[in-house]
Amino acid sequence: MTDPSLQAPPLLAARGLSFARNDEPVFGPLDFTVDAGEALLIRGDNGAGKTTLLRVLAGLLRPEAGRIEVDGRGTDAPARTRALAYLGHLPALKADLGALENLEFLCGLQGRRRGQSPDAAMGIVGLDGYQDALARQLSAGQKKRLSLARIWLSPAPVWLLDEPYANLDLDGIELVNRMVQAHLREGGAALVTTHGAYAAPPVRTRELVMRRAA
Amino acid sequence: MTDPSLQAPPLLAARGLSFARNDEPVFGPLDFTVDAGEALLIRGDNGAGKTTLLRVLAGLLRPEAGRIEVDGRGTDAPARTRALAYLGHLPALKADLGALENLEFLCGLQGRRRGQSPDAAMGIVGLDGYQDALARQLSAGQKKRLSLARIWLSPAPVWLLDEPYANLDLDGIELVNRMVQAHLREGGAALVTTHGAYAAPPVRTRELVMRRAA
Amino acid sequence: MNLVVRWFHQLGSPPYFDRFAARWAPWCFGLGVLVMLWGGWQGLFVVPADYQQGDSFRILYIHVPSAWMSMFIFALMAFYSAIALIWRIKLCEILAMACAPIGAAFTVITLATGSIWGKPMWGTWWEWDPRLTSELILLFLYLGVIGLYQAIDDRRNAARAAGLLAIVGVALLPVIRYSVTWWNSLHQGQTIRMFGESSMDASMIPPLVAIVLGTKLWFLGSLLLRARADNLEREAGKDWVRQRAGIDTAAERAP
Amino acid sequence: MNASPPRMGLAGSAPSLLDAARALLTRDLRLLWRRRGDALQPALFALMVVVLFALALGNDPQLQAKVAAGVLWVAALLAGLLALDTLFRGDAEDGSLEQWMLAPVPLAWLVAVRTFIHWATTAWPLLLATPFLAELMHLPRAQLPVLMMGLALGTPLLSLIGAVIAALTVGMRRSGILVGLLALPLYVPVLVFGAGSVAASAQGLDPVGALLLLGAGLIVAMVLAPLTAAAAIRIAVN
Amino acid sequence: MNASPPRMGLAGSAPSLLDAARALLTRDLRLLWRRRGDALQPALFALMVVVLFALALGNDPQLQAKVAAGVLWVAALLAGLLALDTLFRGDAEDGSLEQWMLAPVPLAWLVAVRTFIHWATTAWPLLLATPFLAELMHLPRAQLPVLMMGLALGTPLLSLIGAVIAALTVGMRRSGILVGLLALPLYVPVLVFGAGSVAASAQGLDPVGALLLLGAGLIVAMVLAPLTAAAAIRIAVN
Ligand code: HEM
Ligand SMILES: Nc1ncnc2c1ncn2[C@@H]1O[C@H](COP(=O)(O)OP(=O)(O)OP(=O)(O)O)[C@@H](O)[C@H]1O
Ligand SMILES: Nc1ncnc2c1ncn2[C@@H]1O[C@H](COP(=O)(O)OP(=O)(O)OP(=O)(O)O)[C@@H](O)[C@H]1O
Ligand SMILES: [Mg+2]
Ligand SMILES: [Mg+2]
Repeated sequence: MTDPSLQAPPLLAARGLSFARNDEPVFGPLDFTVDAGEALLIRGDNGAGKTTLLRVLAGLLRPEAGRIEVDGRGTDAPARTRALAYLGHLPALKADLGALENLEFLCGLQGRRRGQSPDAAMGIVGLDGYQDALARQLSAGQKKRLSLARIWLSPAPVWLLDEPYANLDLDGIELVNRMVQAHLREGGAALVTTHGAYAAPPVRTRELVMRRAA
Repeated sequence: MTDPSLQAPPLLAARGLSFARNDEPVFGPLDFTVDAGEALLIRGDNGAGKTTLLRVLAGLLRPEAGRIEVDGRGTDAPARTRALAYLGHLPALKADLGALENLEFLCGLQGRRRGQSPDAAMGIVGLDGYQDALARQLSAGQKKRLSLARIWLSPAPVWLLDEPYANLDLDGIELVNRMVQAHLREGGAALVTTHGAYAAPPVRTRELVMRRAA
Repeated sequence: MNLVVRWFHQLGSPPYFDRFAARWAPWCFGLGVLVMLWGGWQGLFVVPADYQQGDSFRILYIHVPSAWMSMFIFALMAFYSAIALIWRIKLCEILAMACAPIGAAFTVITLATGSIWGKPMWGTWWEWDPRLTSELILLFLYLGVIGLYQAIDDRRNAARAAGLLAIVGVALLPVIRYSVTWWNSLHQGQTIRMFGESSMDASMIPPLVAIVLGTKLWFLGSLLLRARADNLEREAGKDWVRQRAGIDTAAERAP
Repeated sequence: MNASPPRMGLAGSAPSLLDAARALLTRDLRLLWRRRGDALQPALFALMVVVLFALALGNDPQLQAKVAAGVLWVAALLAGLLALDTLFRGDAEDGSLEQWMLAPVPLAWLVAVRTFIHWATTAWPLLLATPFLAELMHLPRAQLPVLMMGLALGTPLLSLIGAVIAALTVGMRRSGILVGLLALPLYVPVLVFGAGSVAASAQGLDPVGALLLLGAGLIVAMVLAPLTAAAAIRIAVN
Repeated sequence: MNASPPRMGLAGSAPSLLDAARALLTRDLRLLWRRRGDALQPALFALMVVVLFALALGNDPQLQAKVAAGVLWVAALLAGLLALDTLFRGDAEDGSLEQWMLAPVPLAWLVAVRTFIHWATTAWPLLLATPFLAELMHLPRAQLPVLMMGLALGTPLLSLIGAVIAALTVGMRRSGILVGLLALPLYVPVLVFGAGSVAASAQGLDPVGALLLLGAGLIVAMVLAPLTAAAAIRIAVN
């Protein structure tokens, strides 16, 4: 296996990245890179700033200092959107739309990975038979699975997954691991926050441990 | 150690309990008992009906059939409230109140366990120093811990905990286990839903595995 | 424009601004009060009574300067906000938001003095006249800016959102100014010119100029003070603030 | 370890009715203080409605004086209507309402206390502003006392009726205008007697009859509305 | 395994502006269909306001005819104001707005499309109901065309201005009446010219000037409002 990072710039890199809320630092200057085919596991206690970091990377929050590079180029938030898919605490599902309808809309918004369809993705995340169920009628874990289907359909090479394992059963945890594995095999990258209670996916993994900046 | 269940009726019992949504059964007739000093672990896949069961027991949903007994007596929902404390997916925190103020209000509403104070409870759940932080400013795990403090302060003998481990770091998981242990030692009981990804607390435990009624 | 930005950048260091504001605010207040006192004395006791309105016209010396200030401050607030939004200069956010309550106060004074004056002149406290109405709406805009600033948690985001509203609201200023010409209005038309020919008796002008100048100075003083307070609040906990407050940082950290 | 552990009512005390009311009151006052500006909003909204009307009607003091009482009543009613959304919705969304239902005090009691606090915080500023608004609309001074009496009796009645509607719609995610649609028909009688009392006094008739009717309605609503609203909440939360 | 895996833009296609607009339109129409009743709510609300007024003014057709145009404009404006809350709030609460910001199409474009859909679904029923409401208020028939023209030009302008305000307040949990407080001052010019055009035609003057001003305002707002609203959303979501 040749290491693409030897020939090419990292897929995602943070250089001296820091964030502050009301002038109070939330996380200090961070430097890390994530190569294609690699996962970055972000660990840290409750309140360490994991969610905040992912939101800064996604472009939802503006960093206090430092820069974010995609494929070696520093980019502003709008330009980064093509490269990133974000799974946050909010599911982005319309309660009154069916599960499949929700996916179709999100595909219209974010684009679609070649060779994938919303219907097939529902099967992959184990929601076959729930196509027409309204999002409001899904249980906590089923909603999470639907969000995972959205990520799966996204054409973006870098996944930002905030606690993807929460609310999932063992089968669901296995599903996330398989998804990440397949994505990395195709040359993508994934940033995953987790509390370490779950087995990390069996892929090339770096770790980033966050601590509260006080 | 004498088993209190030999001398006394179980603290909580379900007799032929079933629930249906729009005439579709969600869970079939269930029979189980939970004695004082005992935990009931409710397992099941996503969508199996765990949340629904806890809400039925709490009295937030009306069962389709069957009865719920507390201390051997069948009771209606309002009478059950004195015996039950419920931790659901929603945190019941006012975003604009401080963490301690939130706890104080909830104590005013639900009563307070003898010898406990909101301030001390915040320390127990590891939120010392966050007394004045607004609830909206807490991270996902910190909110969960605050909800756990509420449960800890409740005078009710039976705890209904819906996925108490989600969003918590390892230290938090340990905290839940210690809380449950201490509560059982004082003669309480706890019903805990979980996906089995976490270690169950080291206490006298029964298990209930739920399957989707289809 | 670059010059302005550079100046704000230089001034924008929180400790530097704190010192700057602390030094200049008292001077502004002192000078402003002196000038206003002279103007007020002239206006109330020296200038002869109006041949039409008698003594009631003297309220003009409060009404007109505060009316001008109410509009001037809004424009200034929008200006600061624009700089803050484009170049992300924190000091400008602080200054813009410090403008709002002062401007709202001047607007209230304008409305109140106008109403009081209106009773003898038009026989009613209030009339739904374009200028009166647009001035009332200016008050609402001020309140909106203040309300929005307080409703958002993060101070910087709050200032940016409220600033955006201020910029949108600038469109109201020409309406207030020209409402008397565009519509037929109860309110007096353009009668006073600070420079050049005025359709007002010449003896009435100097006190007015003095009070206009005085209110500007007074405003500058309270702007600096408010901005300084906001600045200190945001920086609370930083070392330089503790030092200035006389808290020995080293001693506190030692144990 | 304890061989026969204490059972039921384990260790601790359930709150009394007064405890619960005090806790709720403290919480709401704290929230109000935290967002001070919000308390003025209904009054300001009523002011805005008055401004809109005055502008839409053109500058005609006589016409304004004629419609003043009606405009003021409609403004108060609409302001109360808009404030209705904050009565239970926040508590429903963050799960507080679930905890109310699970508290060892009657839900109707909590609903009554909450409705009272809500009325006090939204309607009192409005009542204070009314003389001023009346002046803006050129309402004849003689009619002001009747208007004030009517509003003092009518706004708590509106709040109580509104509480039932708010409770019914609390389970819906975005009730938006629906609350208004459900509430307004029920508000109509209040409006008719309220505005009617001012109209009667304008014509030199006795307004007391209409006001007494409002008072009677208020007493009935004080008893029935909290019970109905509590039942509605139990249905809506599921 | 692939030795040199494809990079950036991995495999798949970003949506075009039209794709995104179509997706948004489909979604909103589906949601509308799912809650059919909601589309009628603004019109019904306006109807309620008109009825309230008619009741508050007492039975006096001449007085009603005089105030009819003003009341109808205020009713339309208030209905639009109430509907404002549904413009972005739902999308903010369930996280959709985050995904809008992360989509590879400009946020301003999505805002513009959403505002257009929102206007179409809330204002069209209202426009359809206007002749009926006008009849209720005894508006002289001759003034109806001017009123309709004014509303047709004015309501999209109100929606665009409202979009900016809704975007500014979208980050707040309970914006409550604040939205109204922020929006109404900006709505006033629209009301003045809109109601003014009818008043002018009632006095036999030419209403075209006021209508042209509304049209000009609309064109300016169509360009600036989506950009401003997008900037506001970026500030508010955090
Ligand atoms: C509540 C009632 C009133 C309000 C809101 C009001 C508002 C204003 C405003 C905003 C200005 C500044 C206009 C500008 O600089 O273009 C102004 C100026 C002035 N007002 Fe009033 N006014 C009110 C009542 C009155 C009354 C009753 C009088 C006296 C009859 C009066 C006399 C003047 C004069 C003489 C000026 C200076 C005009 C100029 O620019 O030359 N105002 N007023
Ligand atoms: N909106 C907010 N306003 C102010 N402070 C906030 C806000 N959101 C989070 N915080 C604070 O920022 C810190 C980091 O929060 P963040 O949500 O990033 O933590 P996290 O690592 O994701 O924690 P968790 O594991 O509990 O989800 C926490 O201390 C939290 O209290
Ligand atoms: N409000 C609702 N309306 C209709 N159906 C619902 C509703 N809530 C849940 N369901 C359905 O009821 C079933 C049980 O849901 P429940 O939330 O109890 O599952 P759960 O065991 O808690 O799952 P999870 O582990 O994912 O939280 C699911 O199939 C779900 O789709
Ligand atoms: Mg987090
Ligand atoms: Mg569940």
